[in-house]
Amino acid sequence: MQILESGQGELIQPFDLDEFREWNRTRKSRKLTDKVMTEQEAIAQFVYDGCYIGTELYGTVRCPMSLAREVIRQGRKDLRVCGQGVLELDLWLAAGIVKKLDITYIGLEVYGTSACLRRAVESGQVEACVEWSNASISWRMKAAAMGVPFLPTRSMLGTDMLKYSAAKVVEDPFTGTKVALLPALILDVALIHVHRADRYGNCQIEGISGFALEMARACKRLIISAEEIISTDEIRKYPDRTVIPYYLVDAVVHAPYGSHPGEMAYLYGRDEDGIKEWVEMSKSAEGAQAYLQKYVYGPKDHAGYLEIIGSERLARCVDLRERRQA
Amino acid sequence: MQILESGQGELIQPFDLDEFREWNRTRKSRKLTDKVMTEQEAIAQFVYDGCYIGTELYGTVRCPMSLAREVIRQGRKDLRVCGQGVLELDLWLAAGIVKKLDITYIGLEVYGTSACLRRAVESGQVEACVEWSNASISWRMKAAAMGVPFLPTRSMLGTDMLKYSAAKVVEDPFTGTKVALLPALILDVALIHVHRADRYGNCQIEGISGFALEMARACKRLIISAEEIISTDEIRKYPDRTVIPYYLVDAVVHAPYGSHPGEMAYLYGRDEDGIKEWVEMSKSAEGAQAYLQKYVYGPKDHAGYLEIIGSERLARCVDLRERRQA
Amino acid sequence: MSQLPYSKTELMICVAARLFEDGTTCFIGTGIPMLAAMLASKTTAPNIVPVFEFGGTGAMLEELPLAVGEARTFHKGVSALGICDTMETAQRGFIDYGFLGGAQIDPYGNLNSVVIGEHDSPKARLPGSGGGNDVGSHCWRTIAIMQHDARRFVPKVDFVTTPGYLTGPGAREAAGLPRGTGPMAVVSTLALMDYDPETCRMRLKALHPGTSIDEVKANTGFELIIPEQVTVNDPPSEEELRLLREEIDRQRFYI
Amino acid sequence: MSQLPYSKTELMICVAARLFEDGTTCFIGTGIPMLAAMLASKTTAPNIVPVFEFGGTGAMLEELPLAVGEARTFHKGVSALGICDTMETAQRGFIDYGFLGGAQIDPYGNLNSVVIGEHDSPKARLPGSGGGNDVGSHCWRTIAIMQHDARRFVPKVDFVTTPGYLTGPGAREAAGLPRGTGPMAVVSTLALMDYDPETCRMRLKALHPGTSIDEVKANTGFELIIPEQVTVNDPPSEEELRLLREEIDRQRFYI
Repeated sequence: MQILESGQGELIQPFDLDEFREWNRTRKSRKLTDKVMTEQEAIAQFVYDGCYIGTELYGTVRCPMSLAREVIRQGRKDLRVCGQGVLELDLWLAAGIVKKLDITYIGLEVYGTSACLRRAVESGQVEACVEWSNASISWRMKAAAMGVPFLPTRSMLGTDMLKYSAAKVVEDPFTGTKVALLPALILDVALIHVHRADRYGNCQIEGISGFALEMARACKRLIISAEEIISTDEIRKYPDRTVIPYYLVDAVVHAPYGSHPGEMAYLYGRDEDGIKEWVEMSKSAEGAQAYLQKYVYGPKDHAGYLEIIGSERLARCVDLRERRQA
Repeated sequence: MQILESGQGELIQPFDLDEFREWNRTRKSRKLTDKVMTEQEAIAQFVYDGCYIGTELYGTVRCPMSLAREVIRQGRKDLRVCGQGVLELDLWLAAGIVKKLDITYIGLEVYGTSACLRRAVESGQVEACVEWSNASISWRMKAAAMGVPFLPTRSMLGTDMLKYSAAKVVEDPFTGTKVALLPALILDVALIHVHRADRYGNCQIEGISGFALEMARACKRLIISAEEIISTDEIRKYPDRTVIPYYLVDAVVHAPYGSHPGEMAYLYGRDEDGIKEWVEMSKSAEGAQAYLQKYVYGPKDHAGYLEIIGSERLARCVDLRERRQA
Repeated sequence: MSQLPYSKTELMICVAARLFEDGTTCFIGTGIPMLAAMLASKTTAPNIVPVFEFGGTGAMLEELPLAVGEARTFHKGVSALGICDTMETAQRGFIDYGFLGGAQIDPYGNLNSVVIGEHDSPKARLPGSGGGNDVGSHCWRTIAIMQHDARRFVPKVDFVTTPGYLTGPGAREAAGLPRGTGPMAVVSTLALMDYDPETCRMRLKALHPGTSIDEVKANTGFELIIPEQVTVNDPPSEEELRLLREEIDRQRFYI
Repeated sequence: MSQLPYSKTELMICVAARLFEDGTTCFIGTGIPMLAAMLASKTTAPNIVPVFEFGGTGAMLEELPLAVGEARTFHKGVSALGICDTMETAQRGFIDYGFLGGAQIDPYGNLNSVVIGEHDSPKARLPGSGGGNDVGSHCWRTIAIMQHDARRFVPKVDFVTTPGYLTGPGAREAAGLPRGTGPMAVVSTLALMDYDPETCRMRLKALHPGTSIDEVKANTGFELIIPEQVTVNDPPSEEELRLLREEIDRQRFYI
């Protein structure tokens, strides 16, 4: 089972499973302690310059946008970041706080490519882009979540993706076929937005769970923002609905409309005008800065942001939500 | 990344991922077709002599007992079987229909060891016992469910478990630590009992899901028994509750009290007297045969079995169920 | 084309929609594939099972999704788990078709959506693979939907993001990709292409109405196989156009 | 012992229960560990987080579970997923203690629950590892609960099912097992043992009331380290016995 090919991409977040185990032993309390705090407190306490950080799901869908904005507001920098992004990573790139990327997709979906990504990468501001497919990056987190050093896959084989990743190709010792081994990804910090959490961090999500389960189990610090804070009695009534148990969680932020201008399944739809405003303004570096000024640096916090958006517009988003079938 | 150690246990179910893919392409319809049938029809159609078969979860908990009894009733033999078992595998061993075992645990839990297992293995009736831990066998199914040839783990290292398994030890090429590679397990047939399914096979489970998700995705034929058949509208109302989607499923059997004498979370508790009857009778080969005569060969089908049990006793099991918190 | 009662994009969507095979699982990427899937489900393929990468399976496409994770991708769906479940379902061989886009395509159907130029000093940084590489690796057949011009139909893509037939016959299998998989068709703004089974190279199959073979050749940066039989695609029907304009993309995100 | 107001099993459960550290995660196997966990949660360790292998986490132990998958293992729990989630949580280092049984134990705390005799022609086929090997591999510290006699406390187990310290210091790490893990204690019907940190060999720690060092030695098939200081465990308190008999095991499955 020798190594047939090694991607030349940098493993920008090296890992040590035993060190991760030790962290999980000593830095993650098993006690039910109240972790509710504000966006400011959570980011100040757990996000630091140079850390490796990721957000789930992505900008227009159940994304921790209020946390993403607070990271910029507090001037964090030199971040190493994984994943796909729509809006949230755009904001970070525009703010110049991203140093290295494990990139899968950064774009504007229906609205095309990301001008921020182009400016940040083509100028050299982002020092490294290591390539992964969406599944591969999720499986890398899944490896960490499983507590194993790698997971095999048949993705990325035969392509330049493998070459510019940090994966390795080996021959499966059971059947002789080639597989790519994806190294575990243990994030320093993860930000996840959920429908409901209790004060200790037990979380429920409605609809698709994206890669929340994997990411929550693949990070050293986990900041949860939640549309609603519910009682632990409610959690204990449906333990099979807890996708993220409390002991994984370091902070719980109550963030109604926390995914705005993105959507939140069954709660509110996306704010198309809000998204289009970014699409237009982000075309130029100046426009992107003006947007940041207006929506990130301007308001003091998420409440301030929501005031700018206004209750009428938020109510329209609620009207647009997908409803459970009657 | 050379192989440092190879378990000497037989890989009693060799696998070919491309062949499994081809099966999933050609033998699993994507159409919503009515799959409701009886235990007799499902076992007759999909379970064959010599096949590699598994049941989820285990005898006293959400186990497809009505299907397990029907397998015996129809005289299937030479089965190769995986897993842990309480009661259901005992019945199969007593009936002499098991040829090889990927074994994790076969016993009677609170009531001690299994006399059936002892008789079947010590006499040589079971030709091979390949050893795995409970997690390892689940991860083997998870590998198949992921469509990959193996999953790494730190279980089984350094023990005789590794030696008498079919796992291999290698050095992780990313960190240099040793890991065991567990080969994918693709079952010929899987039997899973759930709380609710629609006629096409979309399934919901309440409470712990054991290894239902993994097993359902790691088999060529999947027979579901369900306490209740519900409408597809109900399924579509809560797509996030579907743990087994219809396209994985070959047969849907309506089996109320299908887990008896085991329990079904939130529906009925275990029938302690029923379990004890087996515990006592199975101590001798003759007793075990008498039990089979009474509860398996005697009744024509599951309805016949339930008649023997009687509605009063079933009602007592319902009284014993764990209730959702008010 | 401006005098035609439909746009190139509308035509491309219609031709793509007709490729959906009823009763199959289809991996749907953002954009044009979503419109094509919706159109197919309202016309010739009412029983397709749309699969969206972040977990939605079997949704009823009543409103156009604008993103592969949004609520419409699991609206009245049969299941809604996560990306690992969906991608592993594809890796296990359960997804029949994948519908994809890209910035460049080569004669073997390899797609590029990562960079124009050198990877480490790109002329243009593109969005990245997203789920594209996975779809191209694991789905049984893939269908690319592309603008047709010589900058996009190139002899060699700057970066192989999503595997087509790689370097030709047998190359996918040699690389370890699943047996029997590969690109099936390209729907462009000018024509419908398939692949020659011998050489695995792209081949013209049917022209869009009003397009000539020469026009296709002129807009293709490599030698396209031109078979003796080249048919012409039907133009969008009135019903197709009505569905697209009045039901599927009322807000004109794409058309 | 028959004149004592408690049985050996009751004493063993009480001594085991006192080992639970409040506010920790504890992997609970079938049988005695369940009674010990319940007793601990009602006495000195009200905030333990019981973890059962098939998915139940953080249950309120109001009724004695008789099986590691039944509803009582997630009754009012904080989560109820599946065995992979639970075992992976352990593999990631989140489970502090594992409570285990076995048919044989050796001086290094290795446990056997697979066969007596040769594997392929056993004198006695035992149930198998179950989750035992996983618990012994991944939990930070394990505690074995055993009947104490010379057939069970053997110099070398017939089959190493659950790893203790394997062959001694450094052996776990050399085998690839997680750093810093290993057996912590053995609670038997006669005494409480721990392990000498230098040699990783089993060491007497405290006698049960009414037991002598000689009795322990006579019932141990290998040389047990006997330190100068050997204390005596407190007998079950009235409250412990009341809880065991009237609340925890009213139906007398175990006691």
